[in-house]
Parts: sequence; structure tokens; C-alpha cells
Amino acid sequence: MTNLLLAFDLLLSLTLVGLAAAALTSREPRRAVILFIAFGLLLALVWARLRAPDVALAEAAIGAGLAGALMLAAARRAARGARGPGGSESSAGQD
Amino acid sequence: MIDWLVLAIAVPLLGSVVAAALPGRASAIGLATAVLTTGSALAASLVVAEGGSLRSDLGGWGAPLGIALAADGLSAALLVMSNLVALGISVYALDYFSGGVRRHFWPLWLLLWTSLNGVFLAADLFNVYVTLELLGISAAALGALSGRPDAVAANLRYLLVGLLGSMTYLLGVALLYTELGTLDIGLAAEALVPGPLAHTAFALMLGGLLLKAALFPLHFWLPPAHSQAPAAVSAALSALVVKAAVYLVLRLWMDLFGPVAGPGAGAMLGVLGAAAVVWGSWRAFRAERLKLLAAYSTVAQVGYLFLFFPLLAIAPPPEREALLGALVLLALTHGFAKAGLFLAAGLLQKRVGHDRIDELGPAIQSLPVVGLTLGLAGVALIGLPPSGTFIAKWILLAESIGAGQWWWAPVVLIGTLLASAYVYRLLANAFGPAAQAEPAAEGALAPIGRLAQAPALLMTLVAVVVLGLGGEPLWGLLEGVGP
Amino acid sequence: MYGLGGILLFLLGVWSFLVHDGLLRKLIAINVTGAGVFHVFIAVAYRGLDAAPDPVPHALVLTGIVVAVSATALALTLGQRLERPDD
Amino acid sequence: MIPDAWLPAAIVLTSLVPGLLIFLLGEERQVLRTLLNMAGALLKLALVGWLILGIYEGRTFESRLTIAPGLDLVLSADALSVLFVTLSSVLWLVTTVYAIGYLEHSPNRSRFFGFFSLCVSATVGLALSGNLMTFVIFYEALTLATYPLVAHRGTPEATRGARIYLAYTLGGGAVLLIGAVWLQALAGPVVFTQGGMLSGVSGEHEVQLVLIFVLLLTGLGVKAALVPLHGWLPQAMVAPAPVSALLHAVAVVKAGAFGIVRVVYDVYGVSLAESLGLLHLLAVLASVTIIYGSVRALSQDGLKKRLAYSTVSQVSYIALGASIFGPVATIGGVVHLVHQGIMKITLFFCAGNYAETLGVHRVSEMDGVGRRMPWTTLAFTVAALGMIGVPPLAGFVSKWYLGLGASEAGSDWVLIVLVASSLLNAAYFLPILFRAWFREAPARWPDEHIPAGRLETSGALLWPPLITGALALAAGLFAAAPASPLEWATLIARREYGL
Amino acid sequence: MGVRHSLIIGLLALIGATLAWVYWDALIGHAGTRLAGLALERVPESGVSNPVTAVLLNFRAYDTLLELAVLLAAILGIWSSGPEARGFLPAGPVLGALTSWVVPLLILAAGYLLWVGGHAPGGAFQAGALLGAAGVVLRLSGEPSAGLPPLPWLRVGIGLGVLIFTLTGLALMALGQGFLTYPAASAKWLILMIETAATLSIGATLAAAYLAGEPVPARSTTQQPGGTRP
Repeated sequence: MTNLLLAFDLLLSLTLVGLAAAALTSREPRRAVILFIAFGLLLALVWARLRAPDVALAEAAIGAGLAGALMLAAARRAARGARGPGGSESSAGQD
Repeated sequence: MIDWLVLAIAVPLLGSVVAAALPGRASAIGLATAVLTTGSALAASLVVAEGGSLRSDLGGWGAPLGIALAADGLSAALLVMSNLVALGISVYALDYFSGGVRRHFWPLWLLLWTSLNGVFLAADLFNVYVTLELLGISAAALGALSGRPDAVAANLRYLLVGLLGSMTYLLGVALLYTELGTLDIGLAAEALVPGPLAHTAFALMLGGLLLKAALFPLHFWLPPAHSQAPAAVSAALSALVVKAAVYLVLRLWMDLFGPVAGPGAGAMLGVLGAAAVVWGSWRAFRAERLKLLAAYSTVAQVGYLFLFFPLLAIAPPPEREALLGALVLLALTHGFAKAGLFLAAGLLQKRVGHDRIDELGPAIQSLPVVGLTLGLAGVALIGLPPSGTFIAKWILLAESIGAGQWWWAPVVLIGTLLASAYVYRLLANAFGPAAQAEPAAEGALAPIGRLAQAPALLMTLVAVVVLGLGGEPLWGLLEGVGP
Repeated sequence: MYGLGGILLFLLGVWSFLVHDGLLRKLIAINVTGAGVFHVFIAVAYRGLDAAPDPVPHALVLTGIVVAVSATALALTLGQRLERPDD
Repeated sequence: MIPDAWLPAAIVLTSLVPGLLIFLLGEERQVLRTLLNMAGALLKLALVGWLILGIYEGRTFESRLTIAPGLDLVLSADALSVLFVTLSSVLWLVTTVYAIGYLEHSPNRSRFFGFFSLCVSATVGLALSGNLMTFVIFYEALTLATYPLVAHRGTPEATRGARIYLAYTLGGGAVLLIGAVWLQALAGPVVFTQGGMLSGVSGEHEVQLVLIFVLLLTGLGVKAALVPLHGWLPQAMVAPAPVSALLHAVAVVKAGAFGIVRVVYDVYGVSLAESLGLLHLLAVLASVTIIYGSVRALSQDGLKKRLAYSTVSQVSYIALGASIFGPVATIGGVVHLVHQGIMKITLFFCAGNYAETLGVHRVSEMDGVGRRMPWTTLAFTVAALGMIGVPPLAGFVSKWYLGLGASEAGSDWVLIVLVASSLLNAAYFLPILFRAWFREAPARWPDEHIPAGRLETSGALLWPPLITGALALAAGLFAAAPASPLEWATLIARREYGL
Repeated sequence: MGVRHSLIIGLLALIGATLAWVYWDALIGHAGTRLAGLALERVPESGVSNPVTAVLLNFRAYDTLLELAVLLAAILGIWSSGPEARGFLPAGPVLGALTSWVVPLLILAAGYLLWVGGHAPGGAFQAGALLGAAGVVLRLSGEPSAGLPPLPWLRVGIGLGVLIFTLTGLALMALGQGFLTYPAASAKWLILMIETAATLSIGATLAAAYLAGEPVPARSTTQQPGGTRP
């Protein structure tokens, strides 16, 4: 385990936990969902690093993609409930 | 040899898919599946009764790799109870649900049934997680069927709490897998050595399951969820779903964590159980609405079940058999009685449009059969003589005094007295002055079909008479259970 | 090392679930908790750069993810049903 | 013929099955209901007769059903239980006839008769129970069956009285349960054995045995209406007359007394009870109740209330009999169980007649009742004199034996209690008789129903008191006859003391 | 609020510490192969070469069956809660172009993933997810039915995966093999068949889930893009 790899792992883990903390503590729902989607993608990256390609693919497609899309729709409706409606294109469906 | 265990799960699953695909004939399919599933479950239990235990490895792979379904005396007894109650509920639901809701009810109900059978037959830790999830999701979805805002909110909270419980349970499984390398309960039990990891995993899994079994401090989600759901669903929730979680705690306690689960953990469960009994009975006594009363009495009854654990932890073999039998008998009786009570409550609500206890007088009078059902269910809940609960409480008291832990006795006493108080409040107006005054003056009382009243009555009759007097074979069935 | 990260995520999720009370926040908390647990599973499955990893936890995590997403979908719909029961 | 094992169970079923069937009957099926009732009662009498013959020949009867490991439901017949079963079945038959007449046109009678038969089967089951657990089961079942009867009328006071009754009896039941379970945990399954099961147990459980006895006594005391726990009895007088007659004179109250006798003789055994000083405790409690009951009866104007308080004191005679060490006192106590039942039921029947035919509820309204209803008042007089203990009647026999037993055992203060209570009985019964026979009848009775026939009231209401009155007389006069209650009591005492 | 807050944090920290220590000790102590060795050597018998798919669809097939049931339960729950939410505005030119290009690509990728699952990372769930994503994109670009077939067919669609899975299992049991025990020869094709059915039903379910309610049958779609039919 070269210490370069160790450094990379450490970096990955820290950003992962940082992202999760940011997503959870942010007040505004839409911001939380965006951060959550980023968290999902990073998680997929970490799992790819841990030689779990199938799971990484699934996490990216479902965990970040679909769950994110659903949450975005819900956040948008929640926000729209607060102010006027605004259709928006969301970053859905990564390949 | 037909593998009954697999049928008990595959048939309801298939039924739910077909019912989902053909909403028009949902109830016909539903009933047919109900009958078939109960048949296969009973057949499986019969085989277990003779053979001691039944195991089938799915997919033909050995235990460590593949998943196995196992049924021993304990799971057979609960399987029989839950299938019979579910059959009763299905017959009841035939005319309880109106057209629109019906096509949503049947597929979800059969999925719930599948997961119930799955929990009782599971022998693989991860499989238990997936089945618990299926149970939680279908139960929450069914609970929110009525669409009323407070019902949806209560069931949403139930879903979230259930998810958290499952995640904690899963972390426990992860830790176990880290150390033992296997997911099958049997193999894990052999490999498990009582150490820090075993205790932590035990604590996590127990915590998750207690959340789902709604033991005292973690019961907050149960009353609103069970009282808002439609009657047929809340009957299933209270009688079966909570029982599945308690069954799992018992299964883990005895099979997997035998050496780890010392008297300390037992005492803690006992204390929580005692608090549940007193708090649940008290809140039930103060409840205004019948279904809320029934929901709180479920919290109390779960408390009773957990009162057995401190004694189980220290009882030598002969008493252990008696205690185990008493625990299962109490679970079965409560299952039947509570289901009967909820169904009867549903009938009353349909009859007069509300279920405020103090104004149920005329409704009970106009439906003598429902009155009798309420009476019988009350007898079983309090634990008066002819019911199975009486015998279970008798054994619990005898063993608690015998084992020197006499302090459980006053708890049972308080619970019984409070239970009789709230059942009395319910039945008082059956004999109340309203009886003579005006039989059914206010508003047209909805006609209640004979068919709808039958399952509730039958279930409470089983709870009081069959389990009361015919309890003996239960101990025979439980011979080979547990270390 | 990743396992510790997974446990940290689990704790973060549980903490957020207990403290925050918005539906969306709770759902994210649950997904984070789930991610933490799956993280532990995958970390356990990892057996060095060269050796092939242990497939069983991978399958478990796959199932777990799908289950988590379906539960989230149901929860979101029920939540949305709460806010606007009319339409 | 019915093999030995099934006879006790058959006896219980003869009233259980008709009861359940009656529940299902519609309100208007009067004839079928009466038929069922009568058939059940007569069949039970026949079976009881068969049982008596069996016991005489020394055969034993036992039907056993195991409910759980170490717990089984046992119905076995021995001398004491047969006595109580005979009493119950005879009086059940008579009361059913009376109830049919009494409830001629009142609503939901199927429910009434259903619960009525359930209650009797519970009493018979209780009498025949072979071990403490079966006893507790039937004891609680009795509470369940009697509650609806007390609350039958549905009037607010009925509901209130029933609630008090339920509170007392359920509390008592729970305490009894705790005591029984504690005893079972201590000494294994508690089977009623001649001469006491625990007599062999060594002394080291001393304190626990005393505590258990107190628990059992409290549990049974509720039903036997011992002083502190008797509150429910006067309240429950709100129930219809046949209910108060059978239940509060025979079934419920006697169940408590019967329980005390069982516990003292067949669980603890007289010698052990004596050594632990329990008998002394029981004797004091019983005497206090006797005096207290009689004193309160003096001041009661309501006829049924006065009878209720007299029941409170009379039942404690049985407890007193059990608490005096010696066969003679036991005979007195046990035989009083039967006599008091017969006499008290006659009094309640007559009270019911007065209320039903003349609308007379209070003692003060009973002037000249004797002229208007000679036959009922005659039966009332026979029973009242019996209660006081006038020589030829049944009451005298039991008081005589109690006094004899007390003097033999050397506890003279019991004699004083007996004499004082007899005087008090006279004090509250004689004025009633005086009013009934020698006072002028009022111009118009409060609520008079002129019956169709030539009799003073409807047949079904008149004959039962007369029959039980005659029985009371016979029990007194033919005390020495072979099959009389006294003979039977001596048989029991002889077996208990192993003479 | 502060006290409770810090109490929770303290408690969680404590649990975290024990967890971490216990986990670390277990991980170091047992560098054993756990199920890896056993699983990897049995993979050839399973009819597919990708170990994860082998475990997923052969060794622990029952878990996957239940997982599909969970998906079914979720979508049924969503449908039972009421009608679907309002659709989105029709797409602008840019989005329209993007969709007409992305959706076929997604469906093609899904098909590829499905096929490749046998011997390389990929499989039913990932392919199903992509199909779901295609449905979501269609929904976002103003297509009200998200490319899903009309309701009666959709109801069959969501149950397809579980149906095929259970039927194969029962059929195998009827043939005396035992539930879900694939005979070695036809294992590959059986698994592929099950995977296809699973992909279709997962795609349909996930897309329908995005509708957040029961699709209103009145609205029949005009043009039928690829949708879930390959």
C-alpha cells in the first residue's frame, strides 16, 4: 500500500463524509438534494476504487440518479409550494 | 415431496402479482390465494409437528452460500396463527373495502402475507432484512390506504422509523459477517464466540428489532399508525406485523445469541416490558376511541411478551420449555383476540360511523354477535380463565416466583387490573341504559352482513376456548426448539 | 479504513435523523445511514488490489440499494400526498 | 353407564351446554328455553344422584384435562364437593322455576337464562374442582357469569352496583391468583387431598405459608363477604330477585365459604393451620363479620338489604366452623353451608314475591302481609325462625354443633359470639314477623297485581318458597336420617380428621 | 434543545467508538476469505461468469426475488396513495433535441448492460435503472406518460419480473429440481430470461415511481418512443 494510495483513500473518505455532513446540515431542501446527488456520485467512485464495479454502477444510476431525481422533484414541489412554479431541467440520468 | 415451505411464500407472491395485473378480479384472486397459502402453511406445520423441523435449501446450494428456509416448532406455531388470522382478515376484507380501494388492497395485502411467512421461515440474516423491509413497506402502504392526512402522516412516520430500525439491524448483520463470514443463522450460532463484537452486533440487531416491535420507549409510532389504518389492516398490523418482530427477537435470542444474551440483557428487556405493560394499559384506559384503545393494548401486550425474557435467560431446561410454551401461547392468543377486536371495531365503525367508546352503546346492542366478540376478546386480553392468556400468565407468575424474581408479579397484576378496567369501560355500555332506551334511533345503521361478523367471532372464540383448553399440543410442538 | 468511514456515515445519518425533522432531511439521513452500512459491507468485501473481491456482499449491497430507493420513493410520494392531498 | 372418568365433567356440561344453546335462542322462543332449562336441571339432578351413590360405595370419580406441562384441569368428586353440588343443583332447579315465573314479560330473557346456566356450571365446576388451579379458573368464571346478571336490568343503579361488584370480585380474583401461583411455585401443583396437602411440608417456609394463607383468604373473603370486603353484597341487591336468591344466598357467597373450607382442610390441613395460628386469625375475622353483619341488618329498612346483611353474618358461621379445631365444629360449619343456603333462598323467594305481587320493598310496608299472602309468609316465618336457631329447625342443628365444637375446643368466647348473634338475628327478624302477622294490612298495596288463579300469587312464584321452606323444616326435623345433610357432614368430618 | 442535542451526540460518539474499535479488531483479526473463496470457486457451475450476477441470480436468487417484490410493493403503495402529480411543461427546443438523442442511447446502453451482465460488471438492476432514467427524462421533457404503456399493460409490466422469477422457480420445483435450482445446462438461458423480465419490470417501476401516483388511464400517448419495449 504505497502511501500515495493511502493519501488518496484518506482524501476520498474525508470528502465523502464532508459532503454527507454538508447535505444533512443545509437548511434549504434543494441545496440538500443537490449535495446528496454529489454524495451519491462520489460514493459510486469510492466503490469503484474498492473494486466493486457492479455496485458502483448501480449506486450511480439508482442511488444518485433516480433517488436524486425523485428528491429533486419533491424539493421543487416543496419550494414551489413556497413560491411560484418553475419548471427546470434537472441533471437526471447520468450514463 | 412437495416443498411446503417454499409454497407458503411463492403462492401469496404469485397471487399478489396476478391480483395487481388484473384489478377487476382482485378480490376473487385474493381469496383463492388466501385459501391456498393457509393450506400450504398448515401442511408445512403438520410436517414440522411430526418431523420436529423442516429445512429446504433454495437453489440447491449449501448453507453458507445459498439461502435456506427453516421451520421448527416455534415458527410453525406462529405460522399457523398468522395464516389463520390472515385468512379471517381476508374473508372480512371481502366486503369491508369498497370498489376503488379494493384493487389497491389485495395485491399489497398478499405481499404483506408473503413477507409474514417469509419472516417466520427465514434462516438467513440478510434474508430477514429484506423480508422485514417488504413487511414494513407493504404495512405502511396499506396503513395509508384510507388517504386521510393524519393516517398518511402516521404511516409515513411508521415507514421512516421502520427504515431506521432495518438499517441498524443491517449494520449488526454487517458486523457479524465481518467476524463470522457467514449469514446463515445456524452456522453463525456455531461460529459465534461471546466477545465485544458479538455484544455490539447483538445490541444493534436487538435495537433495530425492538424499534419495529414497538417495545416501550420505541412505541411512539404504533398507536397513531394502528388506529388510523382501516380496520382489516390495523388487525393485521397489531396481531401479526408486531408479532413478527417479537418472533425475530426471540429467534435471535435463542438460536444465535444464546451465549451472548446474558441475564443483564434479559433484565433490561424485562424492565422495558414492565414499563410497556403499565404505560400501554394506562393509555388504553384513557383512550377515547376504540381503535386507539386496541392499539395501546397492543403496546401493553408486547410488554407482556418481553416480560418472559429475563426468566428465559436464567431458567434451567424444564422451566425453559414451560416458559417458552407460555410465551408462544400468549403470542397466539393475543394474535387471535386482537385481530377479532379490531375487526369488531371495524364493524362498529361501519355501523355508526364513529368509534368513540362512550357512544358505542346502541351499536353494540344492535349487533349482538359483535358484542359477544368484544366480550370474548376482552376476556382474552385481560387473561380471564378460559383464555390462553390466563394460562400463560399463570406460568409466568409461577416461574417468576419460582426463579426468585418476584417483582414481575405485581407488574402483571397491575396490567391485568388496568386491562379489566379498559375492557369494562368498553363493555359497560353493552348493558348500559341505552339498551332499553332506543335500540337504533340515530340515523340509518348500515347493515352488516353475517359473513362479515363471522371471522371476528371465530377468531376470538379460538383465542378463548381452543387455546385456553387445548393448549397442550403446543408444548409438544416446541420440543426441539432452541438450545 | 473505508469501513471506519462507513461507520462514520452511519452515525452521521442516525444523528441527523434524530435531530432534524423535515421529511426530506430525514429521508436523506436514512439514505446516508444506508450508504454507511453498505460502505462497511463493501469495505469488508475488498481484499486488496489484486485479489478478486468477495461477490456476496456486493450482491447484498445491490439489493440494499434497490430496497432503499423503493422505500424512498414510497416515502416521498406519501410525503407529497400529505402536502397536497387535493390534486 | 357413564364411566367414572366422565361423570364430573358431564355434571358441569349439563348446565353449560343448555346455557350456550339458550344464548342462541331468540327472545320469543319461550317454550324451548324453558324446556332446555328444565331438561338440564333434571339431568343434572339425576347425575348428582348417581354420584352420591358412587361416593357412598367409596368409588372415586376424576376427569383430567392437561392444559400445559404441570398444569391440568381436574374435576374430582369427594364428600365435601358432592355436598355443595347437591345443594347447588337442587336449588338451581327450584330457582329456574321461580325465575321463569318472575321474569314473565321482561326483555332479553335469553341472555338472562344463558348467563344463569353459565353461572351454575361455574359453581358446580368450582365445587368439583380437584386442584387449586381449577378452583381459581371456575372462581373467575363465576365472576364473569354473574356480572351480567347483576347488571341485567340496565338501570343506572344496576350498572353502578354491578361495577362495584366487578371491582371487588376481580380484585379478589387477582389476589387469589397471586396466592395460588405463589403456593404452586413453593410446593408444586396444589392438589386437594384429604387431610391437607401441605401437612407434610417442613416448617422452613413458615412466613411464606402464612403470607400465602392471608392472600388466599383475602381472595376468597371477597366472595365470602368477610367484613372488610363485604361492601359489594348490599349494593348487588339491585339485581332481580331470582339472581339475589340463587347467587347471593347460594352460588357466589357459598363459593367463597366453600373455598375457605377447602383451603383450611384440603390445602393446609387442620393441624398445620392450627400450628401456624391461621385458625385463630380466621376465627376472629369470622366472629367480627357475624356481629357486624347482624348489627348492620338491624338498621336496614329495605327488606332485601336486611337479608343481604344477614347473609354476610350467616356465611361467616361456616368460616367460624372451619376455624375451630375439632370434628364437631367442622360438622357444624359444613352442615350450616347447606342449611343456610336453603333458609336464605326461601327468604329471598318470599321477598321477591312481596315485591312482585304487592310491590312491597321495605320492611315498614309489610304490615298485614300475612293475611294477604298467608302461604308465602308462612314459608318466610319458617325460614326466619330457622335463621334465629329455633330448636326444631335446621338453623338450630348447625348452631348446636358449632356451640358444642367451640366448647370442646375450649374457646368459650366463640360461644358468646354465637349466643349474641342468635339474639341479634331474633332482633331483626321478629319485628318483620310481628308486622306481617299481627298488624293491620294497609288500605291499598303500593303496586298490587291480582293474579288470575285462586292462589295469592302466580304458581311459579309460590311453589318454590314453599318447597325450600319444607326442606328447611325437614333438614331440621329429620337431621338424624341417613341421607340428611347432617349425616353427610359427619362423613366429611370423619374423613377430614381421619377418624 | 441544547442538552438533548449534546446528549445524542455524546451517545452516538460512544456507540461510534465501540463500533469502530470492534470493527477494526474484527477486520484485522479475521483476514479470512469469508464466503469469497467458496463463492468464486462455485461460479462456473452457476451458468454465468460474472461472480456478482452469479451470487445475485443463482446462489442468493431468493433475495433478489424478494427485492423485486419490495419494488412491486413500493410502486403499488405509490399507486394506492392517489392519482399522479401534474406533468411538466412541454420541452423547449434544446431539451427536445437532447431527449430525442439521450433516450434511445439510454435504452441501447440498458440492452448492452443486460447482455454483458453475464460475464462482466452489469446486470438486471443497472439496466433497469437506465430504462427508468430514460422514462424520467421523457417525463421531464413534457411526455406525460413517461414512455410507459397504458395502465392495464403497465400493471402487468411491473409484476413481470416477480412473475417470471416465481414461475421458473415453481416449474423447476415441479420438475423435481427444487425451487430455483437451475439445471447446469440451461442455467445461462434461464438466468438471462429472468434478467430480461427483471430489467423490464424494474424500468417500468422506477419510471412509474417518478409519476408519484397512479397514472390516469384517460391520457393515451400519441407517439410511442422506444419506451420499455426493446
